[in-house]
Amino acid sequence: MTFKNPVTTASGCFGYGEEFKDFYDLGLLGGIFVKAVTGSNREGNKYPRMAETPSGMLNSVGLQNKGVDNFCKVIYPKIKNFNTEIIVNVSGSTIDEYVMVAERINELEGIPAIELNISCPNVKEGGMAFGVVPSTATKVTRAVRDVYKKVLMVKLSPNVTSISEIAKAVVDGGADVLTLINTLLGMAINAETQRPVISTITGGLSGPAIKPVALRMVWQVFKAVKIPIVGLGGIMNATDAIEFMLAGSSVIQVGTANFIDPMVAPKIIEGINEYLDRHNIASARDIIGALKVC
Amino acid sequence: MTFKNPVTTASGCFGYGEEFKDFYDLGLLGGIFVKAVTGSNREGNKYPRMAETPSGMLNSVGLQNKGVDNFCKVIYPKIKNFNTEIIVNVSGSTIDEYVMVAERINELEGIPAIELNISCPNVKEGGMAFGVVPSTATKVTRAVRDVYKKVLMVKLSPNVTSISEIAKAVVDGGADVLTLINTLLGMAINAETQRPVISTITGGLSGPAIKPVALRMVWQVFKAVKIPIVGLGGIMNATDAIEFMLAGSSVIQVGTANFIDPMVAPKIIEGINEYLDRHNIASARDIIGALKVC
Amino acid sequence: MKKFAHDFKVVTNNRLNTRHFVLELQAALPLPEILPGQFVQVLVHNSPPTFLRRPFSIHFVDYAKNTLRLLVQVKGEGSRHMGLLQTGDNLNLVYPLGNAFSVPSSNKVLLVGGGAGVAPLMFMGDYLNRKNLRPDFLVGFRSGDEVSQIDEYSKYGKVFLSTDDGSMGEKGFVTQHSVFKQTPLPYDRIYCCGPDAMMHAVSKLAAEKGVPCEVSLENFMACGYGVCLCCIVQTDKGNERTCIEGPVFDAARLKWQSNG
Amino acid sequence: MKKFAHDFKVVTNNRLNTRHFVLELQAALPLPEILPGQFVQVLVHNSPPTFLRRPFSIHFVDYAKNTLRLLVQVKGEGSRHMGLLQTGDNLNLVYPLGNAFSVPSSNKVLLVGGGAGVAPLMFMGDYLNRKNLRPDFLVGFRSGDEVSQIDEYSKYGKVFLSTDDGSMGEKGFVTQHSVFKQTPLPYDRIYCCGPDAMMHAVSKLAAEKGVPCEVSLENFMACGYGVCLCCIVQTDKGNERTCIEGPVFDAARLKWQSNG
Ligand SMILES: Cc1cc2nc3c(=O)[nH]c(=O)nc-3n(C[C@H](O)[C@H](O)[C@H](O)COP(=O)(O)OP(=O)(O)OC[C@H]3O[C@@H](n4cnc5c(N)ncnc54)[C@H](O)[C@@H]3O)c2cc1C
Ligand SMILES: Cc1cc2nc3c(=O)[nH]c(=O)nc-3n(C[C@H](O)[C@H](O)[C@H](O)COP(=O)(O)OP(=O)(O)OC[C@H]3O[C@@H](n4cnc5c(N)ncnc54)[C@H](O)[C@@H]3O)c2cc1C
Ligand SMILES: Cc1cc2nc3c(=O)[nH]c(=O)nc-3n(C[C@H](O)[C@H](O)[C@H](O)COP(=O)(O)O)c2cc1C
Ligand SMILES: Cc1cc2nc3c(=O)[nH]c(=O)nc-3n(C[C@H](O)[C@H](O)[C@H](O)COP(=O)(O)O)c2cc1C
Ligand code: FES
Ligand code: FES
Repeated sequence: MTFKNPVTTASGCFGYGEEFKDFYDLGLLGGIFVKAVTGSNREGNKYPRMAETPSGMLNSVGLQNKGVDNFCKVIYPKIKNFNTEIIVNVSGSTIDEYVMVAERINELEGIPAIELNISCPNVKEGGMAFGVVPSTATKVTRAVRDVYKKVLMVKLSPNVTSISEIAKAVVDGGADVLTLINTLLGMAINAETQRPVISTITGGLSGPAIKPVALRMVWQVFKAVKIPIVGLGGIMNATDAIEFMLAGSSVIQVGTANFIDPMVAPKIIEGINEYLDRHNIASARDIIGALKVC
Repeated sequence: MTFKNPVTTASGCFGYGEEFKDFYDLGLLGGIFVKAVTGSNREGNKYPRMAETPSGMLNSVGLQNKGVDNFCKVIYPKIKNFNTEIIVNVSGSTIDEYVMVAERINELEGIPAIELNISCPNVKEGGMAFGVVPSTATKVTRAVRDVYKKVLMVKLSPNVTSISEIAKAVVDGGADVLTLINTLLGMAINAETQRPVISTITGGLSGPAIKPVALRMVWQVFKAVKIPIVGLGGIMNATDAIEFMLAGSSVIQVGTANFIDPMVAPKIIEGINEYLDRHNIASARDIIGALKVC
Repeated sequence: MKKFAHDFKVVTNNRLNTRHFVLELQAALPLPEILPGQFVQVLVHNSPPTFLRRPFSIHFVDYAKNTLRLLVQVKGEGSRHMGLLQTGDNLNLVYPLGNAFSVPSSNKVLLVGGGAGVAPLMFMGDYLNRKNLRPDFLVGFRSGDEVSQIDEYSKYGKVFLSTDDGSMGEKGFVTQHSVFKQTPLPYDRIYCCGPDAMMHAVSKLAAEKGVPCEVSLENFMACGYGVCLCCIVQTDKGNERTCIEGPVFDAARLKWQSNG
Repeated sequence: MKKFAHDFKVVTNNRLNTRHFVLELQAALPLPEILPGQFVQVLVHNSPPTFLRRPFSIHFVDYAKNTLRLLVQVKGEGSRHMGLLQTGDNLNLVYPLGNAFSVPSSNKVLLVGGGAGVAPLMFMGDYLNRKNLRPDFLVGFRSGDEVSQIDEYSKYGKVFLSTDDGSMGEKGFVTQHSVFKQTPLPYDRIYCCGPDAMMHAVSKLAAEKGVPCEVSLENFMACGYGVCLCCIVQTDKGNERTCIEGPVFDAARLKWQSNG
């Protein structure tokens, strides 16, 4: 599959795209990674689900969604004709659930790829548990690979000792593309009430605060594996996006930044083009992994 | 050992304390964790060693110091009579080096404790390598425990899948106190020059950006082990310090904040006292681990 | 409905009292249609601790001057910083967001507000007047020195006043005001905005008296336009988004206990 | 030497040209003794991308007015934000930091500066005048429209001027200026501050001509007061801290190639 440009939007930060039609033409985007889809309806975690932190935020949404059946029947028909690539973020609590969802999405003609979310820190079972141990990461990837015939992306958790080890395990499982990073596990406390700010105590940290960690992981994985990388984590502007591409990302995702500026994704597309012009670089492809280290 | 108050300063962010005598009376502090000391002289990493990041910074100093012999003969006599606790941050590349340094520091009467740094991300061998694998974490702790007779603190790396597993491993090795966290491994890129900002490509992320991760780890470890915790990571003011105490820290360290405001540590001491007064809490001890989670 | 992210110019910043101020903001392009109950997401520039936008109800819309107003209570860094804005400064808003109060079919309407929660009621009063309806207002404040803009509200309808300490109007919470002592309540609908506890109390009272009640919630928000799922409230339909399905909800549909 | 972290009040903010401005800042308490070559660490309030302080040389000290001046070139967010400061605004400084230029024993002194690197030379000129010494200045700018404050420098000594494009003074870099064509060089000591490449070139030339040279480095700093070890420069003694052992170094002691 190809993207018309390297700028896409991150799962959980862009809904199913529909809300952003009120702001701009979605056809401008390279692609949209829609909100996590699970086997059946999930109410998600209790309110409050977020906390603001220095240059970032914690969330604990907990995969709220109406399930894959609803996705296929209600949501898919509304979004399949967006003039951009739609990738479904597939989540679950068991390998069977991941497989079941992937099988159903496999049938949808308008969806060229799935992004296997083995890195959600905000659900009790499943999610991140799969993504932090190499053997289970391989196992769930392989199980989905067996049933999913199109492009299989796997989204990695940064909450690990060695991201390249996990990346290799997922490549062993048959992934075509790696997405990194999901959120860092964090916590916020209200000193006045002496209580955690979010209902689940801990949640996922996103935003510019995590950019240095994300860039480092993209770089480490870029050196460790040969498949393409979708990079994200704190991208707020074109400069950030370019840094992720230099570190080895073929495509980038914009997540939390959508909350600060709903127009940010088109602005990043423009900014990358200006950068390429200014540096006399023919194509965005030419800066992928082009970091000069000596 | 006891501290006159819970506010101390973090290793690598306060030199040997001397520079801060130009700003305030060091006797105000609960304690000072001095810069890492290694077996012999280290020149550290090449310039540039730092990058500014959103709400934080990367550093890659690489344990520059003149070695333990110089510490004992030249530095110790100058600092031993500071009217506050002086704790030495002990680093090394091999277990033998850690042991050798600890043995030498053990002889210094005015030093009540060492902080074993098994978490420095900025040196090639040793440092963090010891701190991210439970078995080696136990091993180095035990080796030092055998020769060090006073209070043994061990400083943990946040770059791990399970901080509580590492914490338990270090407790097994005989640690008396745990310090957490050291820096998160990160990276910064200059998009214009297409080069890494710091000479070592990756470095250690500190400052408010990492506070949510640090708080989460303190809380997880507080629930997992029974020994006292020294908490740090992005503490900029009294509210942050109180959050770390609520999460389970008996003592807190102020690191990067010293660079933004050299007067910050005394201000935090004052702010904690105001908080305790305002909430009618008799002693700072009463808020340690007092987070209300139901 | 089309939404925008635009810079507005501060026309005036009027301090009402130590904790409240009103910003009048002018748009560069003609304002779209805005409904009472809707809100904006404010980008607090240059305040280092303020990463996310801050939601504020639309306090008033003046299409002739192409301005809208926000009534802001100083809570933390974001609102404090907004209080420092001066004439001519820029402020970026995402707007108009959320649903709106329903349009009542009769004159017999009570608008209940507490503290900064009165914000959307001014706009609602003006809106109802334009539809030839005159509501009653019941507004509560902490104490007399926070009472403000009563003359303004009076333009749009009769105003009942209460303060917690009794220093102006009737003493006590709005739910203790004599307006609510009437049986039956002479209203066909109540619209309420204020602190959670107040909205809960008002909606309970309204239910007891058999009067439909709408409340405007102030749940914490990340995006404000429906994509993050952080602002959810439990209703009879499960989790709904305060920023899209709300902020105005039929009080009878809410499961209050679980809300924060 | 005692150091302080204090709020200063902006007295004036004078734009010199599109890229440079001079801030005059007044202390609330009497200024301590400050030496030419020393610097301050500026806290850039309310600029979200600016986390660390920013180091700036002390451009001038006026003990009578209890003020000091900074000459600032706009580079990134921090300096841009400082350019927006207005009379009466506060700016927090940590000061005085670093060592200082040596005090020469003769009149035959050349102060060489390029761009914003001229900053400490004004203070040095004044300082030398008070010691009854009159230095020569050699100042280089990108082009004529960036040349500024020549009258000021002229008060303290003779001024030679060069611009890269030749639009004012001699054309070329300072090292190409006719001052340096003299043999032997009529100076006992050269003091230099500016871009790294310029300082390197000047120090090489000075070495060739056998004239001692001091340079003021602008290494990136986190703390500015000796504790972070981020600002190091390789010298004949190993790694030294630019903020404590410097910023002024005897050029002959530096290992240039490794510096950045
Ligand atoms: C739809 C809507 C309309 C609103 N209309 C108005 C209005 O018209 N006028 C008005 O004054 N206010 C209004 N508010 C409230 C307003 O948005 C907040 O007061 C404002 O965001 C506070 O920002 P701050 O930076 O000043 O304070 P902050 O420092 O952000 O917070 C103040 C307090 O709230 C707590 N807090 C903040 N975020 C969270 C969270 N995610 N979880 C738990 N606790 C948290 C903090 O701990 C702190 O005690 C409205 C809110 C909503 C959702
Ligand atoms: C002792 C001393 C005295 C100085 N005196 C003066 C003076 O009198 N006048 C003056 O105008 N300037 C002076 N400077 C330089 C001044 O400190 C910088 O120009 C200023 O800090 C830039 O801040 P900024 O936020 O505007 O730019 P930034 O956005 O911080 O940076 C501008 C550029 O520098 C690069 N950069 C920043 N930090 C790093 C880093 N750690 N590693 C690699 N690249 C980096 C960025 O990539 C960017 O291209 C002095 C510096 C020192 C150390
Ligand atoms: C509110 C919120 C909800 C999210 N939901 C999902 C999700 O459903 N699936 C997923 O893979 N990632 C989810 N994420 C993670 C983001 O896709 C992204 O990996 C992370 O936020 C880091 O990128 P950012 O810093 O650009 O936001 C969510 C993030 C946020 C902030
Ligand atoms: C410049 C710098 C140097 C550091 N050097 C050391 C060190 O020598 N030994 C050590 O254990 N930690 C070192 N650290 C880590 C800090 O002690 C601390 O663990 C970390 O910065 C997180 O705390 P903070 O966010 O409050 O700075 C260093 C940190 C910085 C920023
Ligand atoms: S605030 Fe994001 S969905 Fe409501
Ligand atoms: S800047 Fe910290 S030691 Fe020099």
